[in-house]
Amino acid sequence: MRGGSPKVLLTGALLLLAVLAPYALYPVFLMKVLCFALFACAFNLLIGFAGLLSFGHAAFFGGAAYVAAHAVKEWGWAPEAGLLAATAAAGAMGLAFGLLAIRRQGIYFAMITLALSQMIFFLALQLPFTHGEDGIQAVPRGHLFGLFDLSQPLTMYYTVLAIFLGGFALIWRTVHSPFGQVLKAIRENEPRAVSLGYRTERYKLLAFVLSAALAGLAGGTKALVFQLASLTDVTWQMSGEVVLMTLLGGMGTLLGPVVGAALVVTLESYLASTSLPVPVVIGAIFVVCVLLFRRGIVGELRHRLPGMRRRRTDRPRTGS
Amino acid sequence: MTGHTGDIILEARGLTMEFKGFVAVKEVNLQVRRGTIHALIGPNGAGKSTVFNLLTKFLTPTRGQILYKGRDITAMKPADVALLGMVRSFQISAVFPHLSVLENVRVALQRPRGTSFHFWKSEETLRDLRGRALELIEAVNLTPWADHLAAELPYGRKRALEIATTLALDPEVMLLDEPLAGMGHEDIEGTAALIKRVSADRTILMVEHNLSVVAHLSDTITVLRRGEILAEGPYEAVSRNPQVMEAYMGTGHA
Amino acid sequence: MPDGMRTTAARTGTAMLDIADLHGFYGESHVLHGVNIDVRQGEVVTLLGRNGAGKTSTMRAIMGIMGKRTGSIRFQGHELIGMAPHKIPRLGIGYVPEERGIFSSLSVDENLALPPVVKEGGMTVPQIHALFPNLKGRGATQGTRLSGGEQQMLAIGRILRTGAGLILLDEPTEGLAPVIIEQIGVAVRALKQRGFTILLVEQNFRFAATIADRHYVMEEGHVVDMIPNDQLHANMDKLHTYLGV
Amino acid sequence: MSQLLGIPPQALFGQLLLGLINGSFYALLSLGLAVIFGMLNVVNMAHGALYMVGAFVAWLLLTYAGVGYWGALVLAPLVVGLVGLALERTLLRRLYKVDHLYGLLLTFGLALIFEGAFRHHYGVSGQPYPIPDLLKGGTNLGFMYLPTYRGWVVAASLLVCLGTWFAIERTKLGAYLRAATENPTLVQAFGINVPVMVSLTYGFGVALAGLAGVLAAPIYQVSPMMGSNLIIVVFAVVVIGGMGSILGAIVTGLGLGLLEGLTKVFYPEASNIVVFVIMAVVLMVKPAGLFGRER
Amino acid sequence: QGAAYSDGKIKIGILTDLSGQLSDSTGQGSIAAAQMAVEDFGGAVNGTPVELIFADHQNKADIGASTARRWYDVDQVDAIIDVPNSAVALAVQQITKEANRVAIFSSPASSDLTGKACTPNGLHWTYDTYALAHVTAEAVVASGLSSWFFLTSDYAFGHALERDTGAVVESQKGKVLGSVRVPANNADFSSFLLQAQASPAKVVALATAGADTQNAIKQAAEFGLGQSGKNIVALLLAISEVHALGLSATQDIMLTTPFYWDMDDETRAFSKRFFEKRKAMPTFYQAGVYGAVSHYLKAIKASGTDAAPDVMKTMKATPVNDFMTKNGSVREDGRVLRDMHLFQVKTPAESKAPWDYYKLVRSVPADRAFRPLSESDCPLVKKM
Ligand SMILES: Nc1ncnc2c1ncn2[C@@H]1O[C@H](COP(=O)(O)OP(=O)(O)OP(=O)(O)O)[C@@H](O)[C@H]1O
Ligand SMILES: Nc1ncnc2c1ncn2[C@@H]1O[C@H](COP(=O)(O)OP(=O)(O)OP(=O)(O)O)[C@@H](O)[C@H]1O
Ligand SMILES: [Mg+2]
Ligand SMILES: [Mg+2]
Repeated sequence: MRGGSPKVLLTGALLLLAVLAPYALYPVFLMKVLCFALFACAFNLLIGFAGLLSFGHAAFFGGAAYVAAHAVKEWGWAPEAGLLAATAAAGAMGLAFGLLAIRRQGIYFAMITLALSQMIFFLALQLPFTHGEDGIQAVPRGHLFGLFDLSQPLTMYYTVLAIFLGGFALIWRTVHSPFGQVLKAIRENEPRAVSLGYRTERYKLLAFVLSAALAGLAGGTKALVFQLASLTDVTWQMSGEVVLMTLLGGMGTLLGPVVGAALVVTLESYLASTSLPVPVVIGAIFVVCVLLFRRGIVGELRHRLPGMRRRRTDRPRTGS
Repeated sequence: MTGHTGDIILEARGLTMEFKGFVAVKEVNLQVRRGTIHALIGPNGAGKSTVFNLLTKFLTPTRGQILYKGRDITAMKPADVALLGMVRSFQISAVFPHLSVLENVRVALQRPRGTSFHFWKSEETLRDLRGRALELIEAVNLTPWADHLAAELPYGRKRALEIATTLALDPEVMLLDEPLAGMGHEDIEGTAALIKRVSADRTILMVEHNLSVVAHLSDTITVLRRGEILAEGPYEAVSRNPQVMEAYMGTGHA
Repeated sequence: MPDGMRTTAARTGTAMLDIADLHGFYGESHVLHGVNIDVRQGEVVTLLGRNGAGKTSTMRAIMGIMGKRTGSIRFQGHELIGMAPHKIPRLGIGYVPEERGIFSSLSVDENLALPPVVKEGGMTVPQIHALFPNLKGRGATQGTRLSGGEQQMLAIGRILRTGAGLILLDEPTEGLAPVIIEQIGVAVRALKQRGFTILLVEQNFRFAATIADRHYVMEEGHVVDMIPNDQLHANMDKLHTYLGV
Repeated sequence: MSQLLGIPPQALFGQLLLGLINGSFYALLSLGLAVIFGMLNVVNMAHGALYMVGAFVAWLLLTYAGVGYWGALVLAPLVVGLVGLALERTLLRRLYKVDHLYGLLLTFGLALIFEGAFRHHYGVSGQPYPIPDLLKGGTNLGFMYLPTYRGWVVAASLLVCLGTWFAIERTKLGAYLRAATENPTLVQAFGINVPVMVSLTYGFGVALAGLAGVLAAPIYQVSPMMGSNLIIVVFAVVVIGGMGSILGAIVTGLGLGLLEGLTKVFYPEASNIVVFVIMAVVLMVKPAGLFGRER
Repeated sequence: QGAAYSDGKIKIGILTDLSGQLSDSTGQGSIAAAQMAVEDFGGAVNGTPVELIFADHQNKADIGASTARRWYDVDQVDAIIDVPNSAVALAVQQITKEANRVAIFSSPASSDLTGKACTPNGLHWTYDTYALAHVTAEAVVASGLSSWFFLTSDYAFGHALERDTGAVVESQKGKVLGSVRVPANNADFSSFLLQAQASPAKVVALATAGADTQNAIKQAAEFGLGQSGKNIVALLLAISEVHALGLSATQDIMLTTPFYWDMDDETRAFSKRFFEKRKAMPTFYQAGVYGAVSHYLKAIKASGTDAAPDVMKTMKATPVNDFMTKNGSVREDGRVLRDMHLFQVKTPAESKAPWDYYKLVRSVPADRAFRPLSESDCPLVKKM
C-alpha cells in the first residue's frame, strides 16, 4: 500500500511478531487477545468511524458464541461453517438492532442498544439451547476444512490469527473505501451529508451490521478457542469492557483497539492472581482515560509523534 | 440544463411552519424562476432559514406544498431532494472538519457514482475524481489548502469550501444560506463573482444580509418579515418599498 | 486593523462604562478588533452598524458570555474582564438579548420573575404592567406563546425589575410593528428620566435618533465613528456609507 | 397448580399494590437520573452505585455510629449528595465541553470503582439492616398482608417525587433550573451562578439515589451489587419516559412497576424483560419517549 | 521418594471466586482452608514441597478455562481444587481431562459434573444439586411436611433443584401444589412470596442461590410467611449467608448441608482454628476444600507419583476420613459419598453464642443421599 516505507516496515514487523509470538507466549492467551482485539476493532468501526456508541455489543459477541458453539457441538458442523453461522447470526441481530436504534443519536443510541442487548441476555439465560448459566461446554474444535486439526494449539493459533487478520483487513478496507469516506463524512457532519444526497441512515445501518457481524466472528472464534459459550460474553459489563479496550487504545485509530484489547486482557489475567480488586482497577483506568487520555494510547502516540500524523482523518468526533 | 429561463422550477404554496404554536413561516407563496438568482432577505428571525429548511425538507411544513419542477416534493426525505438536484448550504458553516479539503469535495463528487456502499472497494477507486475536485477547489481559490483538514481553514475559506462542495454535485438548484457571512472583503467579491459565474446554467436561491451583493447579484428579491412575505420584486422596487425600509433596511434614508 | 478612534466627548465626564481596546473571539474567529466605547451615567448611547459589525458581540463581551476576550471593560471602577459571568449582572448591569431569550418552559410570570433583583429602585410588577399593558393578564401563558413584540416587552420588563442601573438593549425594535416601536421609545425615554443608563444596539437609526444622546458606529469589529445626536443631520451622508442604506 | 390459573380479583389487587411499591422505587431512581440528564446532559451510570452507597451509609451509620433509620434517612442522602457534589466539581465538570458520551463513560468507570471497592471491603453477602421499630409489622388488608414498611416506602417516595416535581415545576429555584436547561448562558447573564447550580443539581440527583438506597436497605440485603442490576431497568424507565422529563420519569416509573407486577403473576419468566420490550415498542412509535421532547 | 514427582514440586491451584457472588462463602476462606490442609500435612509429600497458588476466576467461564489451561500447560499445576460456579467448573472439568491432571470440585453444585460431564480426572467433593434435593425433600417430608410450593430461580440450577426435589416429594407421597419461576437477579420477591402465601402448601422451598436466596428470605420475614404457617426451606444456603442475614430473618428455615461447625469435637477444633484466621466460621464449601486437599495429598503420598491416573485410582480406592467426613468414599464416576444433614435455623432466643445457628433435624446416610449409579448418565459407568 502507499504510505511510505515506515508503515510497511511497521506492518511487516508486527506480522512477524504475530507469527512468532506463540513460541514465546502462551498460545491460549494470545488467542484470547486476538479474539478481543477483533471484537474491539469491530466495535471501533462503529464508534471511531461512524460516531455511534453502542453499549450493547456484547449481544453480538456473546450471541454469536452461542450460535457457533451450538452449531459445532449439537449439529456437528465443521468449524468454518460454525463461524460463518455465528457471523451471519450476529449480522442479522445487528440488522434488527440497527433498524430500531439507528434513527437515534448519541446517548439515546447507546441506551437503546444497551436495552436491546439486555433482551439478548435474558434470551441467553432462558432459551434451552444455551443451557442457562452453565453455558455450552465441551465444544469440539474439529478440523478446519476437514484438514487441519484445531485441537493442536498452534494450528488453532494460526487459524485465529488468520481470522483476526482477515477481519482486520476487512475493517481496514472498509475504512479506506468509498463507503468509509461517506461514513466519516456522516460522522463529521450528518446534516451536511444529508444535504449532499446521502441517505445517512442506510450507511449507518450498514456500518452497524458490519460491526455486529465482525463482533460475531470474534465471538464465534472465542467459542472455538475456549470450547465454550457462556453468559459472561452477553452481559452488559462485557459491552462496557469493549468500550474500555477501544477507549484505552484509541478510538478511531486502526491499531488502537488491538493495543487496548491486549492491555485489558493482560491486565485481567494478571489481576486474577493478585488480591487487587479487579473492577476497581478497571474502573480507575476508565476514569483516567476519559479525563486525561481521551485519544487513547495509539491516538496519543500519533498525536505526539509528528511523523505519524500525516493525515488525521480518523479522529473521533468530539464536541456536541 | 436546457430548460429555458422564465419557467418556475421551485414553488412553495401556502407554506406554513409552526413550532409548538409559534408560527415561524406563515402562508408563504414563493416562486423561483429557472435560471435566476433569487434572494431571500429579512430581519433576523423572519423565517428565512426556516423556509430554506422547509424547501430542502430538513423540516416538514405544518401546511402547504412544495413543488420542484412541477413535482410535489412535500413528503420527500432531504437526501432524496438532494438526489433530484436541489442542494443547499448551511448558515453555520457546514464542512466535514476532519476530512481534507480535497476529501470534502470528493465526498460530494463520489455520490453520483453509486459505489458509496462498496465497503470492499479501495479508496483508490476514487482517484480519478481528484482532477475534477481540484478544478472545483481552484474555482474557489482554495488550491493552496487542498491537502489541509477543513478544520484548519479560516472561517471565510470554509464558506468557500462549502460552495465548492455544493457545486460538486452539479445541482440544478442551489440554495445558499448566507454564503458570504463571515467573509472578508476580498473574499466577498471573489465569491460573489463565483456565484454569478456558476449561476449561468442553474438556479440559485440565497439568503444574504450583504445588501450590496444582493443588489448586484439578484434578479428577484423576496422580503420576509415575521414569517410572511412583505414584498417581492427586483432590488430597485423592493428597496424603495417603505415597508421594507421600515422592517429591514431602516427608514433613515427616506 | 486600525484602532477605533477614541471619543473625546466621553472623556470629560466620569464614564460609568469604559471599554478600551476590546478584542473578542468565537472559537477560532476573531470578531472584535479593538473596540473603544464610553458611556456616562444617565446617558442613552446607541451602537449602529450593519449586520455582523460586532454590536451584539460587544454586548456579550460586556456580560462575559463570549468565548474569549481581551482588553479592558470597566464598570463603575470594576474591571469586568476576568470576572465570573454571574457576578457581572450583580454589579447592576441588565441585558436584554437580541433573540430576547424568553424561556419556553416558563410561564410569562415566571419569565418576568426570573432575573434576581440586584439593586434597590427597580420597577415593581404593576409598574411594568403599566408600562407594557400587553403583558397584563397574560401571566399564566407559556413564555414563547407571546407574539414577538410582547416577548420583546417581556424581555425588557424583566430586566427593569432587577434595578440594574445600566441596561444593554440589543435591537429592541427588531421585527416589531411601528406602534410597538413607538411604545418602546416612550419606555426608553421614561427610563432615562428615572436615571437609568442605556446602551442600545439599533439597526433602525431613525428610531435611535429619537432617543439617543450619542451614536457609535461599528464596522467589522471596531468603532469607526462617534456622532452626537445633535450632529446627526450634518453627518447623514457619512452614515449612509457606514450603514449601506 | 390450579390456583395460579384463575387468579381471584383480590390477589390481583395485592399484586398491583406490590407493583406500585416497586414502581415508586423506579420513580425515585429515575427521577434523579432525569434531573441529572435534564440539567447536565449526563447519563449518570453511577446512579445505581450511589443508590448502593446510600444503603451502605445507612448501615455504616447504624453499625459504627449508632445512628438509626430516621437519622440515616436524612444523613445518608446528604453524604451521597456531597459525594456527588465532589464528583461533579472534580471530574464531571471537565467533560462538559466534549461529547456527552464521555460523561456516560466516566460515570460507568465510577460505578465500577464504587461497587468494586465496597465489594472488596464488605464482601458480597451483604449486610442486614433491620426495619425500624416504628414500621415493623403489617396490616392484613383482607386480600393481602401489607407490611407497614412497604406502605411507608410508597408514601415516602411518592412524597419525595411530588415534592421534587413541585420544586422544579412550581418554584423560583425550579424556574432557574428549567431556564438554565434551555439557555444556561443567558441565565448566567442574569447573575445566577449556573456552574454552582449544576453542581447542586447533580448532588441533589444522586442524593435522591441515596435516599432510595436508605429506603431499600430494610427490604433488600445491603450489598455492593444491589444497584448494578436495578440500574439497567431504571435506564429503560427513563428512556421510555423521555430523557430529562421529570413527570415522565415519575409516571413511567409507577406505570412500569405496575406492568411488571402483572407480568410477575401471569408470566413471571418474562418479568425481567417486559420493560425492555415496552421500551422497544415505545421507541418505535415515539422515538423521544412518552413524555420527551424531540431534541 | 521425591524423584517420582514430575517437576520436583507438588503444585495445587485453588481456582475460586475472590470478587463475585460466591467470594464470601468460598474465596479467601477456601484458600485459607487449603493452606491449613497443606500445613497439617507438613508442607511436603515424601520430601517434595507442596506449593499452593490461587486465582480469581471472576465467575467467568473463559477466565476460569484459560487460567486452568495456563496452570496446566505453563505452571505445571498438578491439581485444581474448589471452583465455585458450575459453568466454570464444567469448563475446568473438560480441560483437566485433556491435560490429564486432577480436578477436585468442592464448591460447584451441578450434578452434571459426575453425570453426563463426568471424566476420569474429576472428583465432585462436597455436595451436589441432586443430594440437596433428595436429602431435603426426604427429610422434610419425613418430618410431616408434605405439601410444597417452589420459588425457583429461572435458570438451569433452579430448574434442576425443583425437578429433583419435586420428584422425591411426590415419590414420598407428598404433593407439589405450585411453583413460580423467578427471573435471575430479581431483587424483589414480594410478588412471588404473595403467590406462595396464597397457596395452601405448608412448605415454601427456595430453589435459588446467592443474593436471590438472601433477598427472598429477608422479604419472606417481612411479609410474615413464617407467622402464616409456612415452613421455609432453603435448598442451598451457606452459614455465611445465615450470618449475614441474621437470625431474626432466618429463624426456623430448614436447610441441608454436609457440614456445620458445631457437630462434634473434631469439627469444632477445625472451625476454631479456621475462625482464628478468618474471623468467621467455615462454610461447608471451605471445609470441603480442606478435605479435598488432604485427600489429594494422602493419595499422592500413597501412590508415590503425581501422575493423574494413578492418583485418581488411589483416591477412589481410599476411604475419605477427615474432621467433617466419616466413612466417605469416592465412586467410580468421581462422586464423593458422604452423610448429609438437615438443619433448622435457631430462633434468636435459642441461639446461645455467636455463630450458634443450627439445630440438627435429621441426618441422611451417604448411600441414600447421592444419586445412585444406576441412574447415572456418566459415560464412565458401565451399565449392565
Ligand atoms: N426548531 C424551532 N423551534 C421553535 N422555533 C423555531 C425553531 N426554528 C426556528 N424557530 C423560530 O422561527 C423563527 C424563524 O427562524 P429562522 O431561523 O427561519 O429565521 P431567519 O430569518 O433565518 O433568521 P436569521 O437571519 O437570523 O438566520 C424564529 O423566531 C425562530 O425562533
Ligand atoms: N456564536 C458565534 N460563533 C461564531 N461567530 C459568531 C458567533 N456569533 C456571531 N458571530 C460572528 O461575529 C460577527 C459579529 O456578530 P454580531 O452578532 O456581534 O454582529 P451584530 O453587529 O450584532 O449583527 P446583527 O445586526 O446581525 O445583530 C459576525 O461576523 C458573526 O457572524
Ligand atoms: Mg446583533
Ligand atoms: Mg509436579
